[in-house]
Amino acid sequence: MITRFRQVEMRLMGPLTAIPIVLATVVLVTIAALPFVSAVLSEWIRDAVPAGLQHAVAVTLGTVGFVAVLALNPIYAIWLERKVAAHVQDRLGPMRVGWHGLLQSFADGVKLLFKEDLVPKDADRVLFRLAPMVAIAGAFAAFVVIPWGVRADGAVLAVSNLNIGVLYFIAITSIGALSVLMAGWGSNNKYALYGGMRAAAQMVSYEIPTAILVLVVVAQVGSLSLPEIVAAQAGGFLGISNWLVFQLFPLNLIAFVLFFICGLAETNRTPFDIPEAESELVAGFHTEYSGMRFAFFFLAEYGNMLLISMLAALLFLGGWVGPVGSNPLLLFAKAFGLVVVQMWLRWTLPRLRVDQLMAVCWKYVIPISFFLLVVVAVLKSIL
Amino acid sequence: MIPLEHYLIVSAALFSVGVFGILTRRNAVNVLMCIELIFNSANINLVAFSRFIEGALGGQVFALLVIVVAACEAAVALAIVMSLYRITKQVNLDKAAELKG
Amino acid sequence: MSDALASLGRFLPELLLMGALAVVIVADLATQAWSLARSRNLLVGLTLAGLGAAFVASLGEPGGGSLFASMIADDGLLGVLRPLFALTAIFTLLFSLRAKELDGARMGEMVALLLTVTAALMWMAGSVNLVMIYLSLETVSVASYIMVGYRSSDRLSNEASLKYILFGAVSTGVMLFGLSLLYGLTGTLDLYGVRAALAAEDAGPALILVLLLVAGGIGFKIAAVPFHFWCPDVYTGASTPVTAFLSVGPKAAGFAVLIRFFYSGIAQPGADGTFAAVGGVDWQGLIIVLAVVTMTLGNVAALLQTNMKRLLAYSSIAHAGTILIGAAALSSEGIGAIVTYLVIYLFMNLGAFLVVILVHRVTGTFELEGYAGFWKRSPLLTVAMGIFLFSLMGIPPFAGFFAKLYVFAAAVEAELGWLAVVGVLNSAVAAFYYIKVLRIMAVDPGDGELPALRFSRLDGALLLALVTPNVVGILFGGALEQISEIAQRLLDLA
Amino acid sequence: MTAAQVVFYGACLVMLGSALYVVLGRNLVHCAFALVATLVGVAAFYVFLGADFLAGAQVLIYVGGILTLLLFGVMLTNRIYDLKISTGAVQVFPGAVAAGLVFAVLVWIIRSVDWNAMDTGAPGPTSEPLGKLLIGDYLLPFEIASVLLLIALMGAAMLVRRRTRP
Repeated sequence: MITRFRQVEMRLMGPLTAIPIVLATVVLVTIAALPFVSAVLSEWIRDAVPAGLQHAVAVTLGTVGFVAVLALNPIYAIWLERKVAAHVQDRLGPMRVGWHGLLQSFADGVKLLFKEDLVPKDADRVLFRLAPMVAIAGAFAAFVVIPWGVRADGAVLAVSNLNIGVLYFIAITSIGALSVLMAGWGSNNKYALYGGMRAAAQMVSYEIPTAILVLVVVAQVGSLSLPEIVAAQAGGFLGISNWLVFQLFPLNLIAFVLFFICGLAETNRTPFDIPEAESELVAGFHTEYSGMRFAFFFLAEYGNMLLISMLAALLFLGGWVGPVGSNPLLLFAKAFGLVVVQMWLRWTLPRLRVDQLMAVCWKYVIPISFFLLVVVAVLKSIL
Repeated sequence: MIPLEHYLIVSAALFSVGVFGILTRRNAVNVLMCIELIFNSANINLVAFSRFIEGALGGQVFALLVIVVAACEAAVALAIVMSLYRITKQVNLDKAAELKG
Repeated sequence: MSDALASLGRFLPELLLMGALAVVIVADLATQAWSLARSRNLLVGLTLAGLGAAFVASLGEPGGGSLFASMIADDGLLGVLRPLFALTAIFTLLFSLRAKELDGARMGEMVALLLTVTAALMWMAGSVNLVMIYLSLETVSVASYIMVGYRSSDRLSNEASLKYILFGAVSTGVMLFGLSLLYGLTGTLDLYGVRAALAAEDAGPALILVLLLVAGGIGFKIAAVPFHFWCPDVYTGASTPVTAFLSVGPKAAGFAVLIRFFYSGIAQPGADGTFAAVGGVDWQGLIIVLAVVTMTLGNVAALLQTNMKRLLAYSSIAHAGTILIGAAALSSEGIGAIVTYLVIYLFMNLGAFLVVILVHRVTGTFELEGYAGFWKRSPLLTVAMGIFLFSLMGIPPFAGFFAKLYVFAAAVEAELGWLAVVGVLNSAVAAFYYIKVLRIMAVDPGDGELPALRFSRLDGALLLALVTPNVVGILFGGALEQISEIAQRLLDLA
Repeated sequence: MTAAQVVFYGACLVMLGSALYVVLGRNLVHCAFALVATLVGVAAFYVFLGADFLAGAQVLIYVGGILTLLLFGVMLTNRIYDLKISTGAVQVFPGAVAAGLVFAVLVWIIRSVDWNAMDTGAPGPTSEPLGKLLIGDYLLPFEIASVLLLIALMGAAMLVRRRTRP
């Protein structure tokens, strides 16, 4: 019976597997061709859209584009994570649904969609419903300032090219702390509340070194604008020797590693996933969530992972510039490389204790960051 | 273009709301929130004047420093609230009346 | 940049204090493992050295002009008040060694706070820019809040601190709103620029509103009625050395800000040392009302007190009212009188608090009944208290008399004779409660046979240091004249 | 009405509405989250006034820092299972009259003053000139602010540390 069922399943899934593969290919090609696509689109907007609406249409198109990428991101990232986890643990991971389980995430998504929408009886309904929305809004809003590349005519491919891009990014990520507090309090569950408060304390604490390390970069480049930071890293030997991570060896390398650690902590990833430590707190702030609301938190978490990886790539790894010139796909490759590193770490390292987590931040990361900032500033003014 | 008066009136409204809260609320943390409203109303004034009257950034520097001060004050105030709460188990100002003013 | 570097040389007292702050913080961390007494001695020694150095560095004639791009006026007012603040902090530190409330407490944070607040008082006294006024005032306030709540396991201390911070934050917030409106009216943050702008164009009712709002912030710092509600509670809840500090340091700095804001910001100096209000608002009436109400309410409320610290709290409110008479005179003599008063007030008020600390050490109470029969236990302490209280009363030949004399003379000079009469009448009322304390100490029989009091050498030295200036006030006449003159002559009214 | 005006008055409504909720709401946690909306509204004002750096700082420090602190304050000083934290507001009517009076006076004064407002145009990126002012003319306030931060950090840590009497 089971064999028979599997046969039907395989027959059904075989062709469907093409969907994620084709989808991924289309997205990647679009990203690679983005400078060209964008130039064509903006020309079309200039010609076909009335003058008053041009800006609105451009922003809408950009928003739709990056929301599409962000919505697709977790589907692949979750599959990837399960595969990485499995291989670290000498297993195969999802294999049933589609080729090497490629359709697993789609299936899970459908399941989550149809799950009953539960709100605990004594929960604070307003906050409980609001929390996932704030979480996802915070994660997505930060992407607005992330530039993906530059066009041939020098225009920056970002929904909004703010000249205080880095500051905006740091500011908006602090909204995440609010959403977990909302979820923790709104659930009216002690595990959720503890998890929420731990998460908020952790995010707020690690925001400090993150900001300082960003300043290390800003001090060297002399700009808060992300495209300018990337532009400063172009050229050099093989197109990579000007990447900031290789400058002032080993200062920037340390800064990069610390930044990545802070990123892990801010997104509550292992070894810093104390807020949702299964063995202590059930599932932390999202203990009481299910169905789509739970999926929203998931979406936000994977969005944040990608965000922090993209930012690390932009600040330290040259963003979209590299050995093959300048292309948005390079940024994506670097960012996804860092995402894989995050997954790898998650399934390799044990979890820290709460006090260790805070000690790492306040006793080591912050002082070292300050030291780096001072040294870099001094060196910059001497050289 | 939004005229200066509109900013000022909104800030005055925010100030009045803060004053109302300080007069009527009795929870220490809530009073702190109302104080933040007052700080923000002053900051709106400062930034608006900096743009419309001075034409330089003096007001913005002032506003930035006010934000810093607000952070310090909030941190110290909440530390005191916590400390008091540990002793008395409540933060209602009417009941914190061992000392009669 | 070069301006900043040039200013640093004339900023030595503050720099020394900040250096001492850094040293003390590191020393506190490095000596965590030491025994309490040992680390305490080290920290107090380091702090004393820093404060002493700042005191010495702050003596001498001020250079005139302004520092740090017109942020601080390096004038006579600052020149006189800088050593006063350093001295207050030194006394406070020594008091805290003898205060029973602070026995066994770690001193690391206390000395750090004391150093910070001393420097901040100096910044406050020198501020001639709205940003500086606000920021230094807040620094003093935040440090004071923490000092009041220092005994964090004590309920009274915490309640006092909470009331203080909520009241303080509201008053400074209201003041900030006023400052922001003033900035809008004049388009500048510089106090002299404010005066120039107001002299050019009347501001009308808007300026009245600004003055009322700003008076809230300054009134809070000098504990003037109706912004005094925090004062008795905070004085009672804080440990006595901190109370003593608050009653002298921030009050003096508050008066400095008041002088700067009203005399440099919204008044024009005339030819014969008088000032005329600018901006179309005659604010003299505001100060007069504040002075009368503050004096009267402080004194009447003090009559009803049975707790020594509350009594001194209301007495300090009343003194603030008396000093305000000097501010209402609108003359440079008035400024001189205020500064003289503040200098003398330091010695008499700190002296009274020292006695309170020493009495609390043996009786463990601040209630007035605890003072009964002290004449038998320690005639010396009773006599010292008598001198401090007579001085506070304003009885000749003690220094307090001259303080009041200058203020009243300035008022009479400014044709405000009736205000001086109100002040004298108030002093008469004040005599009642001061004498009540003395009567309890000297006449009331204590219960039973209590052992005689023994002083440590430090107590003796402190008493001597505080009694002397009060007793020989009359000999100090010349020195006082000089202080007053420096404050007036070099008040930079550019 | 242009799009900018619509956004501006929308921000006003959100800001004042949420501010009113802060002072009228029964549930303290909701009040704190309403304050978020107010603060973000103020940040929007800064954007309108061309103060881009300040808007970022507002969200970063106020929403990310102060608000989180306040929320911790609310959540830690009330029993965890007790969701309804009512703050019995007293003297609502006299309070409203007083606040209304304050508002009336302020509006009267704002309208009576001739502000001589000149629009100097959006000042462009402000982070660089602000930074230069902070290490130039406003060097001393800037340094004082750092001392203030240091002392507040130390003091707050000291106050909440549980003390064991020796």
